[in-house]
Amino acid sequence: MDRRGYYDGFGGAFIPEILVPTFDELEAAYRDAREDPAFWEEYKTLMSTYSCRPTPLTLAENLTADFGGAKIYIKREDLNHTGAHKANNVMGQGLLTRRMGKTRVIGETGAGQHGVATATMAAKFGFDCTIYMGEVDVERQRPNVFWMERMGAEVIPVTSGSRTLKDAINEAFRDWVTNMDNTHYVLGTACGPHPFPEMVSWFQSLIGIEAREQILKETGKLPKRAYACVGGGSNAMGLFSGFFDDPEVELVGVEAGGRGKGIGEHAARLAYDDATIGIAQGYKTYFLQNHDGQMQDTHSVSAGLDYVGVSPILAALHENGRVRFEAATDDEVVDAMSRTVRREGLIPALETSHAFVQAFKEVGDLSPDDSVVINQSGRADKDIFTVADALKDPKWEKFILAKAEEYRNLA
Amino acid sequence: MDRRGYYDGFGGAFIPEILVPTFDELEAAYRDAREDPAFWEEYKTLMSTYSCRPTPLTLAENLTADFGGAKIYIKREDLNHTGAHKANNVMGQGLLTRRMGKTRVIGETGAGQHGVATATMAAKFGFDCTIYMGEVDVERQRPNVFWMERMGAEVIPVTSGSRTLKDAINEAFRDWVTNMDNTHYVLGTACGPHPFPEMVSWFQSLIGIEAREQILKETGKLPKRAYACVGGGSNAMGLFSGFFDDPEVELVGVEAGGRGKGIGEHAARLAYDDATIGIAQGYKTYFLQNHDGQMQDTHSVSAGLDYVGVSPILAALHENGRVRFEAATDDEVVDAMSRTVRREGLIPALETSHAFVQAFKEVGDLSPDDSVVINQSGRADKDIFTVADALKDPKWEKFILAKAEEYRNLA
Amino acid sequence: MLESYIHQRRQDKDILLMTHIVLGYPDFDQSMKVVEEMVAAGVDLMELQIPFSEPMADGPVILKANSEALDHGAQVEKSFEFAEEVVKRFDIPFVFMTYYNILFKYGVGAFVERMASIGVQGAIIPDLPPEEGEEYLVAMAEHGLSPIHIFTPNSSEDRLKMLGEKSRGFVYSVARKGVTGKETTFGDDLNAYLGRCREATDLPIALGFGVASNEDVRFIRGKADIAVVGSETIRVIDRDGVDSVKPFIEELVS
Amino acid sequence: MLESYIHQRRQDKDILLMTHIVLGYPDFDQSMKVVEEMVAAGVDLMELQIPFSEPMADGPVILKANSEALDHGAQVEKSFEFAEEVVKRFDIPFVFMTYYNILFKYGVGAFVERMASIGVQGAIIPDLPPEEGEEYLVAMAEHGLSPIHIFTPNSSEDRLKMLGEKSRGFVYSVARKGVTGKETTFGDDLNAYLGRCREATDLPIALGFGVASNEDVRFIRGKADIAVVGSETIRVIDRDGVDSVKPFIEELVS
Ligand SMILES: Cc1ncc(COP(=O)(O)O)c(C=O)c1O
Ligand SMILES: Cc1ncc(COP(=O)(O)O)c(C=O)c1O
Repeated sequence: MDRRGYYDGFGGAFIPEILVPTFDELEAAYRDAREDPAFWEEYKTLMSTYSCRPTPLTLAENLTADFGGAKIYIKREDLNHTGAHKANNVMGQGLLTRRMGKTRVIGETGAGQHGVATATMAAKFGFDCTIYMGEVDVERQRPNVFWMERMGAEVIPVTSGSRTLKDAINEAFRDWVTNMDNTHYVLGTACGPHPFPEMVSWFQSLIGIEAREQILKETGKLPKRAYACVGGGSNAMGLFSGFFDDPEVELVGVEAGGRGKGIGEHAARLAYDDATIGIAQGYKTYFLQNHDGQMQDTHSVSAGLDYVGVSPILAALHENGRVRFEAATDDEVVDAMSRTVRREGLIPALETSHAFVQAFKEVGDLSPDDSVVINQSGRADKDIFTVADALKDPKWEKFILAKAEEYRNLA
Repeated sequence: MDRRGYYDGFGGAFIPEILVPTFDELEAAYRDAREDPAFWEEYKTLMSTYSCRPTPLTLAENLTADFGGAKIYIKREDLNHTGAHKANNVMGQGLLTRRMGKTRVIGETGAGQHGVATATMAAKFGFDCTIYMGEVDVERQRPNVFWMERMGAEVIPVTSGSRTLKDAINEAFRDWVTNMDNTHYVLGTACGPHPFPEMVSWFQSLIGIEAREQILKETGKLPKRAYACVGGGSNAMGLFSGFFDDPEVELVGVEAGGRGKGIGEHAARLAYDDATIGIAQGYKTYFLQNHDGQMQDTHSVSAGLDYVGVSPILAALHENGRVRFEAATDDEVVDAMSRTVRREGLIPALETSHAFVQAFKEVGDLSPDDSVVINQSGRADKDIFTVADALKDPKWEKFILAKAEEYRNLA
Repeated sequence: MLESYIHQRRQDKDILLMTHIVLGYPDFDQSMKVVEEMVAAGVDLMELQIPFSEPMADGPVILKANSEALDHGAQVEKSFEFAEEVVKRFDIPFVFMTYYNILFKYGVGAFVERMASIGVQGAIIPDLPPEEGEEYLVAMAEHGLSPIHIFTPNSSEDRLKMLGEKSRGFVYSVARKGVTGKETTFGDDLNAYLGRCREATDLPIALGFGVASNEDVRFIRGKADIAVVGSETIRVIDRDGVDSVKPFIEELVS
Repeated sequence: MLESYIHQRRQDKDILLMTHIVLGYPDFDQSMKVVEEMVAAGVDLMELQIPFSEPMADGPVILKANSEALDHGAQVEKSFEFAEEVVKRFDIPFVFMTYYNILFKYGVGAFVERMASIGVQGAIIPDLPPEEGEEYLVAMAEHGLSPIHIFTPNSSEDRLKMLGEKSRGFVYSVARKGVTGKETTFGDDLNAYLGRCREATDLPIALGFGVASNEDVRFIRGKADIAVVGSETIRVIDRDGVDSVKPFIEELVS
């Protein structure tokens, strides 16, 4: 191991000594795969036969008309198998796991999307699979838990700490330090110790590569802006990386503004100034922590953005100004989602809808000759319980009450 | 109007006099579109930018190994936007509706898939939308109802008759005979009066055209068999039509065997001999009816196959032996679904899983050099309540009970 | 002979009344009482609807009557027996109203022959356009029975003519779009439409859909030959019982 | 001087004992009592863990202790004050165990200086491999404090050597994979592994992870210099209370 994986001072690999050889092995396998063109071909073929890559770029005509500004194009990661961009990363790491000859995968999950994606990959590759999920999220995202279990994954509710994503990551590491010999930890976002941020971003780069080609083909020029929601940062890195060499394209990352500013109210590490630089979960970045360095509770209507840290690569892009970071509040998010569903028949996940909020605020200022791209990282089917609650849908509540009655009578 | 739309004596257009001009108009618009190559191009472009056509053909390696026979290829209609092949038909009729200058669409729905697809299309095209859905199905498929309403569609529970698909179709016609001036009835399957069976099959033919190209590219030869589940018959017609000119490809349609033979126990109109030829819902085909010609109740674990009639085109293909019809029982269906989820990470809808049942029974007899294609007409996210019940998942019940408690306390 | 009956009857009445019942609703005894009341009230002819499980062209009221009749066991055979009896007992013409599957399953030829043998004089099949009805039309002609087709406000002149030519006895003009049992506005549009119907055929014209009051009937006088009262009588019976039929009918034509 | 203390002490003891506590668990008064008991029981040196909200390398027992300590307000400042007091009161060496973010947020230089000023002699930072620890290592060297690195069964010879060279005072060999507080099998593999550790460094070797009984300690005798007891004491205290610490420790080394 040598010191590596730094981005303007963010990142690194702060790992327990026991995992050093495991990370050396992973790094080697990743480098090797990256230098092997056949690997990328195999990956692209898998994603185009098992999932439906390239995913379409959809012109949102009605929303464009509503705001009377730039044309709004939507990159449809929601059409991936399992319903989110998470599939890209997971399938890539699945190929790598097989390459390393390992037979078991573990993963953490917040929204459950990465858990479902990992369980799916494990079923397809024939790996054993254990998913760690914060107890809070297990309840918030029960439908995803249901499908993970159907796929043969063991879902372990994590009861320590804040019982959300960060604690699931800790538990996954605790599993890994014990079972590294046969187990690969499929980290779900562009965070964690090197090489995860770089590796996950590489697998997600498909999004940006496709989006850039597609928008050029569609409009003959580059978009003015590209929007993505930011949890750990993988879908944002995926889209943004396609435009890093195009300084004229403004990159906008949107974090969870929750109930607004103030520690504990949100999960905005870069857009608000409640976060400070620290080192946890194996890497250095901005964390929502207190003076002593203890991680603090976060809040978001979307489990997938409800996380204390952020990709070290995005932290660097924040410092050097290449990416602008904004935050969207829970209420804005539910509105933007409802609007998108109503006007376009598209169902962005709650996480995704954060990106839509910011785009809606700004596209009006741009010219109709221009375009913007929003990354629809996932679909909201999984969010039906959360959305129904947010919208206080009485019919849904009636239905659940009736279902419960039915179960009570069976019991 | 002249006598037309017959297939070896099945089909026709048994419509109320008031609708004759409406059908003449529809027939003309359809003919016109069909002769206009630009229309098909526009349709294909829409499906490749709004949905993700061409949908992939996935090799199910694990299932193939399990049965040790022909290679199992799966046509991934579940990756369509809104999660089923229904999107194809609906988007096509959407374009036609706009072409006819109408501003409102109505639709019937069983599983809710066609309802969601229609509501989605209406949102995208800016049409008003009313969906008729049997009261029974409204409860069976609440998540789909939830999304339809989010998209601005009015969902009307139909309380007459058996309160399932056929009654929803009657209600839709009752709406149409009143509002035909501004309204197009987006029929969801290859049934009903001419030109619906032919037109819906045309829009669904994308499936078979793509599948044929893909399997030839993949295996260098045609598949031995093609499997599809059969409700009204649209996904089956879509797949099968790609192979009509290939007599060496055996076409297998799988109906809902429910609890087994006997009127009222199933929805198998062709595989079992409980159905007789009749005329209802505007067309002539095999119906599950009694001696007097009164339609009888049907049963299936899958709302989408729970229908008394069947496409007149398939009835003809049954008579002339071009398509073999089988039935799968509820229990077999749940098993096949669980197996597919567990082994491939694919989540076929309950309707779809009927096709998997029959394929699983037979692929073992074929040679590993051969292949079969199964049409995965949709994904099962919508079925989570049904599947959870079928599998009696205690965690799911616990979750629902807790949710109900929460709502009760709010109230 | 249905047509001549109507012409004759029109000599001394400027508007005839055709009522409608769903056979076996709420049961056959009640149906019989209703027929008695109606005949006693002086209706000129009657429509007997054989229940069908998928009455696509009917509105809520008749839809409900159909399914309840079926729930109470209104088989086709019973409907024939009922019809046979009323034809014997009452000397007004009766016609069947039902959907095509009822004929088809019974056998179109056999069904028409049975009609003839028991003396039902015509039939209205709302889901059978002439283009699909060849076998039916031939059989009806053979037995000298009246196929009654439906005129609609949407129908072109040519189509109205064709429908008239394919019909015997009278034609059934629906006053508006939609299903049975909804409200109809009796106004200029209806006048114009009835004018078009008149031009298209020499057969007597029955006007149906939404005829519910004395005013409605008065409006029709002179513009059509027959006023058809359908759903409204069912509503009246459901509300006030069988005995209320006679006064209701008498009030209608008074 | 930590190293020389250990060598000296080993003259008259064939195995030394290092115990571990989580500062502020269940509260600081209890922690103080535990230290008193342990010193009285004759432990040779002690690990003071400053609680962290994300103790990635710790198992359930210490994890729980960390979060409860934090819930009861165990701030870093309080941990320093506590350490200062025990260093004054007891003349055995104390070392800190904590995660890197605690140092980083305090300021690595300031943290090390504070250690020096209060007399804490070394530190174990399980999530800080030497490659990431330059600033820390420099500061520790400047103040003559002992950075203690972790040997693991997975580490290569070269890496063990490197870790030894980067360490002062002693090295901490973990007996197995996994987190703290799980069972360890004391057998041939462990012997072989300890042999490899011995070859890699001249520093004293502390063996930790899963040391819980008199047999365990006896097994280690002659193969390592220090037996580390961590989670087990917390278990004992949670079960039998603070007073049970002394007898437990005495039994361990008897
Ligand atoms: C649909 C969706 N979008 C976005 C995210 C956030 O993750 P990331 O920032 O890594 O893209 C998640 C995480 O679960 C997700 O499910
Ligand atoms: C997923 C799915 N498959 C199949 C069907 C059956 O319809 P069809 O036979 O027209 O394909 C439905 C109907 O709702 C469906 O939702």
